[in-house]
Order: sequence, then structure tokens, then C-alpha cells
Amino acid sequence: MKTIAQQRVIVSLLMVSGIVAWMTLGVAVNGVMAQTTTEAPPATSAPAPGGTPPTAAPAPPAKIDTGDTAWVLTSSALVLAMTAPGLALFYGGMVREKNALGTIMQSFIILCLISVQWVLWGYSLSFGPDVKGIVGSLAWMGLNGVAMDQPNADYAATIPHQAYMIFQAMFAVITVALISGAYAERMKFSSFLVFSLLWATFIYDPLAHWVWGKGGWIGTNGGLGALDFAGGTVVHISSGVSGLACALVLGRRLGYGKEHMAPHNLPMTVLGASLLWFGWFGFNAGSAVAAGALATSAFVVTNTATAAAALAWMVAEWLYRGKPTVLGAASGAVAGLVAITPASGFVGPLSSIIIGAGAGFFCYVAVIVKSRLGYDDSLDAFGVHGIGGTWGALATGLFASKAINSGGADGLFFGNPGQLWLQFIAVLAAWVLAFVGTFVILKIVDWTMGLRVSNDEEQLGLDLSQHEERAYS
Amino acid sequence: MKTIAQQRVIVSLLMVSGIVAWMTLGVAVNGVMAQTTTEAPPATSAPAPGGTPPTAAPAPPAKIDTGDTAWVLTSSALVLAMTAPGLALFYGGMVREKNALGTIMQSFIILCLISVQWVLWGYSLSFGPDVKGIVGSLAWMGLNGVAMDQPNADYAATIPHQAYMIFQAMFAVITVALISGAYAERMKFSSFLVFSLLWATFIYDPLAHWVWGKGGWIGTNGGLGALDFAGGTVVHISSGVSGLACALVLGRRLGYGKEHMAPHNLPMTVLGASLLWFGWFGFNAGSAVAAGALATSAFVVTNTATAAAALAWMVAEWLYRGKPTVLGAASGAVAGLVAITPASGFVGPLSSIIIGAGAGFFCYVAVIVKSRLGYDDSLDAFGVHGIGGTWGALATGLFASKAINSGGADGLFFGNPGQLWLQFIAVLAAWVLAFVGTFVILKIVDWTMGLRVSNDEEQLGLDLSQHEERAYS
Amino acid sequence: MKTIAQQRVIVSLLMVSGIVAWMTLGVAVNGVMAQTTTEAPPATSAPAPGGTPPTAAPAPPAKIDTGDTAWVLTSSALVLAMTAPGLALFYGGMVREKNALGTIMQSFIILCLISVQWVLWGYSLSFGPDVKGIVGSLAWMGLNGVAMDQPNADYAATIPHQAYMIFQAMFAVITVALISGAYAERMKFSSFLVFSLLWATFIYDPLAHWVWGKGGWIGTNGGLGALDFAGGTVVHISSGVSGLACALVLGRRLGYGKEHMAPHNLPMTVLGASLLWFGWFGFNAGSAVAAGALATSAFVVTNTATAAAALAWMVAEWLYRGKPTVLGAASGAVAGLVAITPASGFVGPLSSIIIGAGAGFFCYVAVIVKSRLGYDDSLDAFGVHGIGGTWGALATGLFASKAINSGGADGLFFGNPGQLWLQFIAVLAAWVLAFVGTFVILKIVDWTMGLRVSNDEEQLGLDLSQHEERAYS
Amino acid sequence: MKKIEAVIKPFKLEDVKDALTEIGVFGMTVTEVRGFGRQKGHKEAYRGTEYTVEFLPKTKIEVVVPDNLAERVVETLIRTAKTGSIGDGKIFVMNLSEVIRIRTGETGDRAL
Amino acid sequence: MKKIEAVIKPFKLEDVKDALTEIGVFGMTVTEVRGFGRQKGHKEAYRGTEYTVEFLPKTKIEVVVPDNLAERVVETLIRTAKTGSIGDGKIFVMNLSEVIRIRTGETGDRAL
Amino acid sequence: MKKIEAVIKPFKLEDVKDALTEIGVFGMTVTEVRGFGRQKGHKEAYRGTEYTVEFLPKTKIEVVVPDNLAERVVETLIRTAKTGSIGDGKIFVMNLSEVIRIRTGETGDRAL
Ligand SMILES: Nc1ncnc2c1ncn2[C@@H]1O[C@H](COP(=O)(O)OP(=O)(O)O)[C@@H](O)[C@H]1O
Ligand SMILES: Nc1ncnc2c1ncn2[C@@H]1O[C@H](COP(=O)(O)OP(=O)(O)O)[C@@H](O)[C@H]1O
Ligand SMILES: Nc1ncnc2c1ncn2[C@@H]1O[C@H](COP(=O)(O)OP(=O)(O)O)[C@@H](O)[C@H]1O
Repeated sequence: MKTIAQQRVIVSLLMVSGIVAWMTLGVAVNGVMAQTTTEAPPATSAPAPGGTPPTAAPAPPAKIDTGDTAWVLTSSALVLAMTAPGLALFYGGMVREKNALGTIMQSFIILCLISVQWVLWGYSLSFGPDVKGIVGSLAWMGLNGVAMDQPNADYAATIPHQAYMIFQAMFAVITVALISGAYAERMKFSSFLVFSLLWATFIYDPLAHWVWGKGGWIGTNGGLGALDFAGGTVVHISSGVSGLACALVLGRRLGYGKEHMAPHNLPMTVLGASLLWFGWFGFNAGSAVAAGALATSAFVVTNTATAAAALAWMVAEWLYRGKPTVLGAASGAVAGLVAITPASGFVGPLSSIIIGAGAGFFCYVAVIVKSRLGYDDSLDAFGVHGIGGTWGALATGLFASKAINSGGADGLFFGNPGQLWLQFIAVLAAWVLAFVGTFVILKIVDWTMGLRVSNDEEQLGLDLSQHEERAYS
Repeated sequence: MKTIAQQRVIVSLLMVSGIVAWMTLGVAVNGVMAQTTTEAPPATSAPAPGGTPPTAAPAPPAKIDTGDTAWVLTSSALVLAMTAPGLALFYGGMVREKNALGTIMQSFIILCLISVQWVLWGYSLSFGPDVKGIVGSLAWMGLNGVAMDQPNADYAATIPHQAYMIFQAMFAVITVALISGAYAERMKFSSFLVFSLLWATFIYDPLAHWVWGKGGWIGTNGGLGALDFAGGTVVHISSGVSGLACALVLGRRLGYGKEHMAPHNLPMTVLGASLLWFGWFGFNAGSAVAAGALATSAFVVTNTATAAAALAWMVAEWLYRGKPTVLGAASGAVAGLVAITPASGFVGPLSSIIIGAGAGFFCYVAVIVKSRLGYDDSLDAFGVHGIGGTWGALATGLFASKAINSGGADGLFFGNPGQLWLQFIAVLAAWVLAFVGTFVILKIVDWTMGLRVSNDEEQLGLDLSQHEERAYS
Repeated sequence: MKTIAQQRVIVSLLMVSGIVAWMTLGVAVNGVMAQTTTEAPPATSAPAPGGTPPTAAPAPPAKIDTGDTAWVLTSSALVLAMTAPGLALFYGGMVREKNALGTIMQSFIILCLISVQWVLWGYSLSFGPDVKGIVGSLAWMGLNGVAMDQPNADYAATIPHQAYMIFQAMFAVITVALISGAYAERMKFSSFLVFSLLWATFIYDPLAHWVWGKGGWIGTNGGLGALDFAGGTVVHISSGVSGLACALVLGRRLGYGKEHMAPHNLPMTVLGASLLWFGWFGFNAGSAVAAGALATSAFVVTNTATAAAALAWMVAEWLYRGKPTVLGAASGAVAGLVAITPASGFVGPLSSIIIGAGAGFFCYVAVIVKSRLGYDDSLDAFGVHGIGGTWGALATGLFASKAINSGGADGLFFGNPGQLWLQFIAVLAAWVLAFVGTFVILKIVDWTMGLRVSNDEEQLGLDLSQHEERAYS
Repeated sequence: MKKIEAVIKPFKLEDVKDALTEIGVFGMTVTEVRGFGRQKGHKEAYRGTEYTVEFLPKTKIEVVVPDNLAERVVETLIRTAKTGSIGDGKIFVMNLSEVIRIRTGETGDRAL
Repeated sequence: MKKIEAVIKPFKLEDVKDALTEIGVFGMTVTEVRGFGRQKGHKEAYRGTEYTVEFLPKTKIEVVVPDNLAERVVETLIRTAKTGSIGDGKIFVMNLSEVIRIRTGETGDRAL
Repeated sequence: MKKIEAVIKPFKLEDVKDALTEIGVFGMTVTEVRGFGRQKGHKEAYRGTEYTVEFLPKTKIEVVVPDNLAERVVETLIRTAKTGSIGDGKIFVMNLSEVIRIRTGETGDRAL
């Protein structure tokens, strides 16, 4: 009992000191804040050299486009809706009633936690000035120098830099939340908070830099040239593979394989899946950071792949088990969304049907196999996001076409086998970072505060044991 | 038992061969796909005739507007949300608990099924090159020639052609899903899938062509000139009247009129109705396919008519029964949304109040009358969409005004009685096609695979009998 | 019994005569409607004075920007989603099962009622031509002169006037709905309707004029210069303080403090809170009425403050009670949204963390104190909106910075203590109007029709007693 | 007085209630229960996991009647709750030592 | 030992529990039930369809007590569960042949 | 015949059912109940308000068996439902005067 009390104190102190630190920081940097509007414009708006003849107009300063900005803001809101209520309900409906609130809370509070982390240091680590291709520097901490009224042409030339920042914030949020499917129904709330904060900082932020950051070593913004339009490696492989590590380190839920662990509210899960689909248009089509041809194409293939994946999972289940299930269709849709994510800016609608159908099929197989292998990835974070993300990243190397996106690359089926190899390297890097990093963080958290709730608490459920609340009265 | 097994085999084979066919097709046309970006620009950008003096610039090629594109993409996402989660929950909450998932599944899987159908052949049949005013040709199968980066000025001059295509996809989806309110709680899942696919192909696609397709015989794009801004005939009359046919052909639910069949979860239904309202802004205001005055006006009248309809239903019920109900208000709102749909681009706010109030009143009467007539339109697909759509289509002929939309027409009350006649023809055509077509399709499906679940399965509920799942555990 | 019957008759008559009146009005003004497109353009497009040389183009007429319009329409839809389903579920989940539908209905029907009120006279009273700084005139009744195709530069220079009108409609709707948290579980439905209509007309409409109307005495559009970007005083103080008046006048719920009154469905409440967050981007970032730097900044600080507030409430609760709760986190998020609302267009991201954290903390304290004081603000309309709104309005006077919005003002921390004083005046004015006005309206309604349901009806629940429906069957 | 408990198929409740009312039973208490017996359950599947559910939804009716009415109640129950297929349920009869109506304090047959 | 079952109005549960605890009852088991009796039900309406619901929500309390406590329990139940209006419910008393506490295996009055 | 009612911890149901089936019990009826006893409840808090919840979720099993099987059933229940910690629950045994199988009309031990 004493240790529990102690831990509580420690955690409390941690939290409080965190909050206090933030506030101090806040006040301190307050002056800076006033300058976020006056970021020295980058190269794009450099004053034209004096001698330029008047007829040759100087390069116009990067200009904010209202249509593009409207679309990216809308997309940011859509991606927020993916985490809460989307993922919160998708996962919340799949657990047992006694853990419903606790599971919903995980998505909800990650949204809160990472939103603040992102503004304070996460965005800087991910997208700030490059440090050896590995990580962003801390120069943009507290959004110092991230303009609200000017674009940063490295990332998005026609919308305010802060619009790009907040759009990316939603990606960081949902990635951390996706992992919670793996450790659902048994993780201690305080440890969960600490784990999530560490994971975001030490896994997500660097990985995002590798793939999307200016100068990151993997991506197309100065790196090897692996393609990841909206986050196959950064979001789905990273969360899915980390989920696998969580499932292995935490071990199975009490009564796994013996007790009835049916989802307590599948309509809630379908609602969540539908909101994921809805929000994912922001995720993928928003990743064009402009409202034009590319966003349109990404929108179309996202919808098509998702539909095909749901049908494929349904058919696979129908053939294998004899009945098509609703949870299967919903899971298939999510698998399709996952798989099309990295490809969405590079492939056409017919390719997307194949990518989607493959996702539905592979992820269904993964889920079946899991129940044979016996590890307890409670809500299939790995089975859906790990497998679906890997398939999607590789499929991008197969189906990408410069006819769709001249800024991308051709894949194997369009005559460029090298791209598949690049995709493979990106996948491997993401797998290794996610698995090893998560393993280390979990072990540290386990040694210092413990990862799992006690058996009694698990029996009672997270809602009552962690929050003293019940979902339904 | 043998026949059931056989049917299962047949269905399975059908499904599999379908999927396989799609994939083959996919790979085959993959090359084509690369060309979706390079569609030969249509007439709008025809080369200026040789003799034009150089100073007079040639007609500028149709240009993509970012604001319009942002709005249409947003609207597409909104309309998706109408089907799932919107309609799925609206209907799902109204059935008994044992059918909750099965009912939700109907909307969800239609979204998947028709999304793929639309890309493969649906869009081509509806909007492809006209064949005698009756249907589109198959020239645009697999989106062949549907550009992602250029507008098709026949349909929307300032957004990519694919953006228009995906916006329309969501219309096809929800129309098919709306019918499910009529046969809820008793249709076999496999037959339901086949029915939906046939219905979309043989009823929806031609009807959409008649009214909206370039050259369709009914509409304003080269036809008689009947007005249907966002789908009064195409979406609501077609689904509602088809629902009536379903209710008549399938017969009543077991225990109808005797057992307690109260909605199992009305908060879910209100949630669904609210999401319908939310998404309907995309439906109606999005139908302007641009973000300007017309979209704004459509948005305003949509909201106003909906509100008025909910109040009208509530008042009617209060007077007639003594209590206003929540389901009544929600149903009234949906009735208002239905009725304003065809009129939304042609009428002003005060007219919209009358159209809405009329919808609330007429649909309430329809619902009362139904329970006297004794056919079992389980969730009032006909009572709300059939009646509301018919009223809306006719009301468009009464209240339309060129002062609102110079590209439209004046209605009876603005001095043009002929328009009402045109509206009447459109209504009649939609009724006939929907009723007869649905009747034929149902009979075919009934003869080959049977329409209803067995009595035991109906008693057990769709969730367990069709999907081996329970909504709540 | 007789009086009940009589009241019903009176109410019925009222309702009917209302509807009839509207319709008459509708038909009567129908002609006017046709002119809503042709509003004489205001000053902005005044003909250039004669002497201007032809080469110097006259000031271009205000032009509709598609990106801005897309954003404001999207925002309007988002704000609608805040009321229904957002608030409806947020509140609906917090009440006991027997009142679930009745509570949801309050938000839903207010959406209907005020949508119509706004079009008929509400918008005119709020934003119509100024009458002595106190209220708008009735000149714009029935949207007479509110153009669908031209901006009104007094309010928004780049979107159709009707787009601004409908965006504002959603604000009026949600404000009235927010109050329902205070009188939940005990108010008579008919009285509730009358109260809401009167409150909107006599409290909301004038207050909106004071703060935002052209010429209103408090705001920046010709008034004292108090800042309220998106509704701290107009929306949150007004609804929260009115809620306090309701709680005091109506008295406690039967069994308050003795019976178990736990929320019946907290997942529903979290869903509602998440939708509020989602929709609030429209509320705050939409209040820029353009899709540019200001909208972006408002979006960013909205998200950041909300996250910080949820964390602060959670930590406060953790320290004070020993466990962090899910309802606490959700409530904190809403408190943060409330508090950042008036500031969202004037402060930077680090300030927003402080504003948010303060909101989480102060509102938690308010809620704790309430349970000591013993008045029954059932769902803490005052505790969250009254306190949070007041804090936010004052904090705007502390943290506002012209570096963020040159059209705003500096706050105390940026060297302008006078602004805090202005904010204080605005707060005071809103408190007084809301409290006194609500008190008077409540008394009038109480005398004429009674405010509360009978004890038996309260025992039975609103769902059965007011609507003869049950939420779950 | 006798207390008669019957476990029946849920959709039979309306019929049973009507029939009992007809023969002069003025009250009953009903509980949703789950039954396990010879009737086989159903399968459920959620992603990779299958469950066999052996407890089926049943409705339990409790009726307290004067001794002389007991037999007719049992007969009526058998008649109206029977479908003939497995799982129709059971009737249990037991003695009560006392019955009291809370509202009035009446006891015995008069309390019914 | 006696088993006393009472069907009461749900909102009376807290009062009843407190009163029983006071007179020395250490345990009870409670079930949500639906009751049919003289108390009339309510109407419900969903779109065109109306239902008369005759089963009302009630709470069933089961208390097992030594014979000598039975009478006081019944009195207490009557006193605290009564509102005086129709539908207050019934009390049924029956004999038990044995009681066992699972945790310890104790039987008879000591098991209570 | 005897009717044996046991109030147990919900998560023990599967084990108990399996064990009872093994010793030859072919049917049982299960109800979700809430129990009040020596086991202390838990706190709940919603914003400013705290509640102490003294009723805990329990599962009630009803098994009717021939007299000669009763003792074994009780033993089996004790064995399988026991965790040793407070709140394991109680077993109540009472006599039945009659049992009937609705489907066939069989009575007595043959109805089980
Ligand atoms: N021995 C028993 N004790 C208590 N309840 C029983 C017993 N046997 C059966 N039941 C109840 O009766 C129901 C029907 O029993 P079952 O054996 O399935 O069919 P049948 O009554 O037609 O033989 C079961 O679901 C269970 O609720
Ligand atoms: N004969 C009976 N057998 C079992 N339960 C009964 C019987 N009569 C009444 N009840 C229960 O008692 C409740 C109250 O009975 P009712 O006749 O409505 O009022 P009162 O007890 O005041 O006469 C009923 O809802 C039902 O649950
Ligand atoms: N006198 C009683 N009458 C009816 N049920 C009882 C009685 N005493 C206990 N119970 C039931 O048994 C359960 C366990 O009892 P409790 O006193 O908590 O633990 P234990 O059985 O280990 O002594 C209670 O929750 C309640 O449902």
C-alpha cells in the first residue's frame, strides 16, 4: 500500500511540476509569442535585389490562399474528430463494460496531453531545423518562430505555418492514441500518461522528422526518397508495432482465452469506425495541404480503398467462418484506411481497390493468426495498424505513379523497382525504432512505477479502479 | 438445409468472382489510370480558332478554384457522414435491440458496396456520355477519362472532375441506404446485398442520368427542365417509393401490430438525425458545387426548412395526440431536410419555412395513415422520403424563383405554372421507375435466393442469425 | 387537472397561432424574398466620385471569396453540430435515464425554434440597423435586405451577408441551449419552449447587439471597445448566469442530495464533449469570418487552451480527491473551450495554455463550491459557462496582444491596463442583463403556466411524463 | 398461498399475461433472466475469437395465488407458454407462509 | 430461517435499506424487476404506433433472516416502503431449509 | 425437489456452471442482481458529488434438483464459487412442491 501511496505522490508531483513548469515557461516566453506574427520571412519573400528591372516582377512573396487554408483547417478538425470521438468510441465499444470509460479516457486524454506537448516541444523536434537528419532542433519550442500569418514553404507554401503545425499536431495525437488498443483493459492510468508522453517525444517526434521533416533521412524532403503521403510509416507502423511491443511486455489480460470478452457495445464501435472514415478524409486529402487536384485524388482513393477493404474482410470472413460480421466490416474499413494512407497521394482509383482489398484480407489473416499465437493485442492495434501500415507502405512502392503526382515517384508496377526497396528501408527503420524504443520506454516505466493495475483492480475494471466512475448507471 | 447451403455457396461464389473480377479489371485498366490526369480537355478549352487576333486572349482553360474545391471535398465528407454514422444510427436506434447491428450494417455495407460500384461503373452510367437521354454510356468505367486535375464544365467548372464524381458517389450511397428503412428487421443479408447492387445499377444510375446527366431527358442539363437541385426525385422519391414496394413485397414483420416494437435506443436515433442534419449541408449547399452565393442560400434554406418541419411535426402531434415526442421532432427534421432538398437552390428563406412546415405536417399524416393501412414500412422510408420528396419536388414548382437562382426557373407562385407541370412529370417518372423497377428486382431476388430470413431467424434477430454477433454484451 | 388541460389549450393555441402567423408572414413577404439577392450594395461599393481619373480604378465592389465562404459555411455546420448532437449528448449523458430523451430534446428543439426565430426577427434585433446602441431595428425581419449574394462589409467583407447571418444563427441557438444544463430534469416542456423563445428575444438578441452589432454600446464595432472574439460575454456569461438564475428560481430536483443521481451514460457525455471540441473550431476560428491568419491562430489557441484545461481539471481533481475522472477531463475541456472563446482572436498559444489551465482550475473549484452551497445547477451551466466565460472575458483583458490581431487591442500584460477595465464593464453588463432578465422572464412564465413538472411527473421522469417515450426499450 | 415461478421464452410474455389475467390473476412480477438447459445456445464471433453462448435470454414470471387457483395457473402457463420446441421452460411451485400488501398491510389471500 | 421477498417502488430502496440495516439485517439481494398489478401503466407512442405498457419498473428485495427477526423485517418493510398510493408492492414470506455462507461454509443463522 | 439459490461473484459463473454440469445438473437460471452485505462497496464521484455505492454486482443462480442431488450441488457451489475473500455470497435451499416442464407437461424429477 505504501508504494502505491508513494507512487501517487511522485506522479502528482510530476504532474504539478509539469504544469507549473509550463506556466512559467508560458509567462517567460510570452514576449516571444507576440512575435509569432513577425517571423522573418524565409527565402521566398526575400527582398528583390535592387537592380532587378521593373518589368521582371520579383518572386511574389508566398501568399496565403484562402481555399487552401480553409481546407487545411477543416482537415485539422476532421483529424481531431478521428481521435475523439472516433477512436475513443471505436476502442471504447470493443472493451468490456467495466473498462469502457477508462478506454475512452485514454484517447481523450492523449488528445489533451499531446496537444500541449506538440506546442511546447513536439513540433520543434519533428519539423524544426534539422539536426543531422535525425531530429528537429528545439529552436521552435513554444512555437517560437512558427508564424501564424506566413507560410513556411518547406512544408506548405500557401497556408499559414501555424495551420500546418496544428494539422500535424492532430497526427501526433492520434498516433499515440492508436497504441492504446494493444494495452487496453489493464494499464495503470498514471503509467499510461507517462508512457504516452515519453513515446510521443522519443519515438514519434524523431520518426516524423525522418520521414517528413526538412532534411529527415528517410523521406522526400531531402532524404532517401521513401514515399509516405499521410503516415503509413510515421503513424501506422509506428503505433502498430509499438502496440505489439506493449502486448508482449504487459502480457495478457486476466482471464484471457477463458472469460467472455465480447465487445460491450458494437454500435459504439461502428460509430467510431464511421467517424474514423469521415475524419480520415482530412488525414489523407488534407495531407495535400492544398485544395486542388492532389487533395481530390487522395480523397477518392481513400474512399475507394476503404470500401474495398471492408468488402474484402467481410468476404474473407464469410468464406472462412460462414458468416459476415459487422465488426469485421468495420475493422476492414479501418484496415483499408490504414493501408491507403501512405499511398493516397500517389495512386489512382483502381490501384486503390487492390490496396484496399489486400488490406482487408491481410489484416483479417493477422487477426486470426493472433488468436493462435496467443499474445493479447486486445483490440488489434498491431493486427490492423502494424500489418495494414506495412502493407500500405510496401504497396506504395508497387502502385505509385508519377502520372498521379509528379512530385512523387513511380513504383514497381510503373517501371521503378528501386522505389519498393526504398519503401522497404523505411518500413524496416520504422519497425526497429518503434519496437526497440517502445520496449525500452515500457521497461523504464515498469521499473519506476509499474505498468499494470493490480489483479483486483483489473477484476473491478479500469472505470472504478482508476477513475471511480461507472460508464452507465 | 441443403438449399441454404447451396445458396451460401452461390452467394459466396458470386462475391468472390466479383472481387476477383474487380481486381483483374483493376490491374488491366491500371495503365489507363495513369491517364486520369491527362483527360483531353473538353470543349471549354478548345483551341481558339486560328484567326483570333493575339491580343484577344483565348478563352482561358477552366481553372480549379481552391475555395470551391475545399467546399466540395468538405461536402463530400459531410454526405458520407450522413450514411455512416448518420443514417446507420438513425435507423439503428429505431429497431429492436436484437436487430440493432444488422440494421446498422445495412447502411455501413452499402457505403462500401456502392462506393466501389460507383467507381467501376455507376458514375459512368449516371454521368457518362449520354445514350438517348436514358442512361450514360460505359465509356467512363473505372473512371477512365474522369480527370483528377481538370474540371468537367458540364457538371462543375471550377473543381476537378473527380471531386464532382466523389461528391456524387455519396449521393448514390445514401439513396440505396435509405431504402433499408422499409425492409428493416427481416431481410436476408445476402439477398440484401444483391438487391442493393442491382437497385443501384438499374434504378439509381439511370434516374440520376435522367435528371442530372448531361442530356438526361428530365432535367435542366439538356432535358425537359424539371428542377431538382439536390435530389428530391433522384434520391428521396426513388428511395421512398422503392421502400414502399419493399414493404409490400416482403410483407410485415413477425408479430407486427401485436408485439412491442418500440425503438431500442432513441438517443441513438436523435444522434443519427442530428448527424443527418449536419451532413445535409454538404448535400444541399454542396450541390452548388462552388462556395458562393448559391451555396450560402441553399445552406440557409436547408436549415430553416428543417427547423420549421420539426416544429410542425411536433405541433401536429401535440394537437392530435396530446404530447409532443422526441422521435416526432427528429422525424420532422428529417422530413424537412427531404422536402427542401430539390428546392434548396431555388427558393428563399420564407418559402423554405412553408416548405418545411408542410413537410412536417404531411409526413406526420403519412405515418399515421400507414398504421391504419397496415403495410409495414418499418422505419417509414416511404412515409418520410417518399411523401416528403414528392412534396418537395412539387413545392419546387410552386416556390422556385429566378431571383434566387437565375439558372433555375420561376415556379407557380412566381408566375410560371408550367414549371409545376414539369415537376409533376419528373415526380411521376421517378415514381414509376422506382416502383416498377424495385418490384421486378425484388421478385427476381426472391425467386433465386429468397428475400426474408426464416421465422426462427427473425425471432432470434438479425444480429445473431445473420452475423453471429450481439450489439451489446 | 382542469388547469393542466387549460394550459395545454393555451399552449396549443399559442403554437398554432404562431405557426399560422409565420406562414401568413411567409406568403406575405414572399415577394420581398425575391429581392434578397438584390440588396443595394452598401458603402463599400459606393460609386467613385466623379473626378477620379479613369485609369485609377474605382474601389472594387466587395467581392465574395470562395475560400472564406467555404470556411464560414463549414464553420456554420460545425457550430450546428455543437448543439445537436454535441450539447444534446453532453447533457443527455449526464442526467438519469428517465430524463435522457427529455434533456436531449431540449437542445434539439431549441435548435429548431431559434433557427426560425432568428430568420424571422432574431437576426434583425441583433445585427440590424442600430437603435441607440441598445438593439437592432426590425428592418431586417424575415431577412428582408439580407443579401445572399453580397457581403455586408460591416460584418464580413468577403462572404455573402446570409453566410454571416446563418453562422450567427448557430450562436444564438447554442446559447439558449446551454442554459438547459441548469434546469435539467425538472422543467415543463411547454414552459421551457416559451421561456426559450422569450429569452432569445429579450436577452440574447440585445446582448449580441451590444457586443457585436454595428453601433452596439459595448463592443468594438462602434462601442466602448471591449473585446469578445467569439462570445465569452454574449454566449457563455449570458447562458451561464441565466442558468444560475434558473437554478435559484426553479429550486432543487426532488431527492437532490439524497438519491443517487449519477450520470446515466458517460460515454455519451464524452462523445458530446468531443463533438463540442470539434465544432468549437467553427465557433472560434470561424469567427474570423475568413480563412487566413486570424482563423489559423484562433484554431491553434482553441485547441491548446482546451487541452490545457482538461489536464488542469484532471490534475486538480487528482490532487484534491485522489483520482482523476473522465467526466472531469471532459468538463475541463469544455471549460477551456469556454474560456478561450472571447480571447481566441487576440492571444498567442502560450497565453492560451495559461487561460486554459486557469479555466480548468477555476471551474473545478466552482463545481466543488456549488455542492457546498446547495443550489442545484444540475449540469453546471453556471459553474462551467458562467465562471469559465467570466474568466475568459477578463483574461482577454490580460493577454490580448495587437501582435496577434492588429484590429484588437493590447491587454494588461501587454501594457494596456485600460482594456481590463473595459472587459470588466462588459462582464458586468452581461451578468446584470442575464440575471435580471432571466429572473423576470422566469417569474412571468411561472405565473402564467408554471415552470416545473409535478412531483409525480418528476418521479416518473421527463421522457414518459412530457413525451410518452422511453429512451431505451 | 402458492408462489408459482415460470421460466419462459421472452416473446411469450404478452400471451401468458393476457391468459393469466383472464383466469383472475391480478398481479405478477417479471424478471429478465438467462437460462441454461437442454436448448443449445448460439455461437458468437468477434474478430479472431469465437464464443459459444450457452445462456439464453428467458423471462421469469412470479405469480402468487391462493392455493385453489394454483392448478389453473399452472395449466394456463403450460397452455400459453408452450411452443413445443426445446427450451420452453419450467414451472416451479412452492409454498408461501405469508403475503402482505404494503400499501394497506392486508395479509393472506386478501393481499393479492 | 425465513426468506422475505418484497417488491417495492424503486425510489424507496435507499430508505428501506437504511431501515433494515438499523434493525440488524446485515445483508440483502436486490433485483430490478417489472411488475404488473392494479397500478395502471403508461402510454408510449412512437410515430404512428401507440403502446400501453402495463409492466412497471419495480425493485425486488430478498432478505434472509432468522425466524425471530422476520416479523420486525416485515414491519419495517411496510413502514418504509409505503407511500400510500397504489403500486406500493407486496411482501412474500417463505421458509428456507438451509443457508450457507460460501466463504466459510458456515450454515444456519451463523451464515447470515 | 429442492430449489437451491446461490448469490455469487459474477466472474465465477463459468466455473460454477461447468462444475454443476459435471455432477449431473442439466439446467439452471441466472439473474444479474445487486448485493448488499459485509463486503464494502466503492466510491464514485461525478464532478462535485460523491456517492458511496453499497450494492455490488452479484450473480444469482437458481438450480432445481431432486432431493438426493441437493447436497452435492451445495458442496460443488461452495467449492467452485469460493475465493476466500469477503463477499463470496450465500446459498439458500428451499423445498418445492412441484416442478413442471412446459414443453411436455412432465412433472417431478422427470421434469428436470
Ligand atoms: N434444473 C433447473 N433449475 C432451474 N432452472 C432450470 C432448470 N432446468 C431448466 N431450467 C430453466 O428452464 C429453461 C429451459 O430449459 P431447457 O432444458 O432448455 O428446455 P426444456 O424446458 O424444454 O426442457 C432453461 O433455459 C433454464 O432457464
Ligand atoms: N399476485 C402477485 N404475484 C406476484 N407479484 C405481484 C402480485 N400482485 C402484485 N404483485 C407485484 O406487486 C406490485 C404492486 O402491485 P399493485 O397491484 O400494482 O399494487 P398494490 O400492491 O398497491 O396493490 C406489482 O407491480 C407486482 O410486481
Ligand atoms: N441476509 C441476506 N439475505 C439475502 N442476501 C444476502 C444476505 N446476506 C448476504 N446476502 C448476499 O450475499 C452477498 C455476499 O454477502 P457478504 O456479507 O458481502 O459476504 P459474505 O457472504 O462473504 O459474508 C451479498 O452481496 C448479498 O447479495
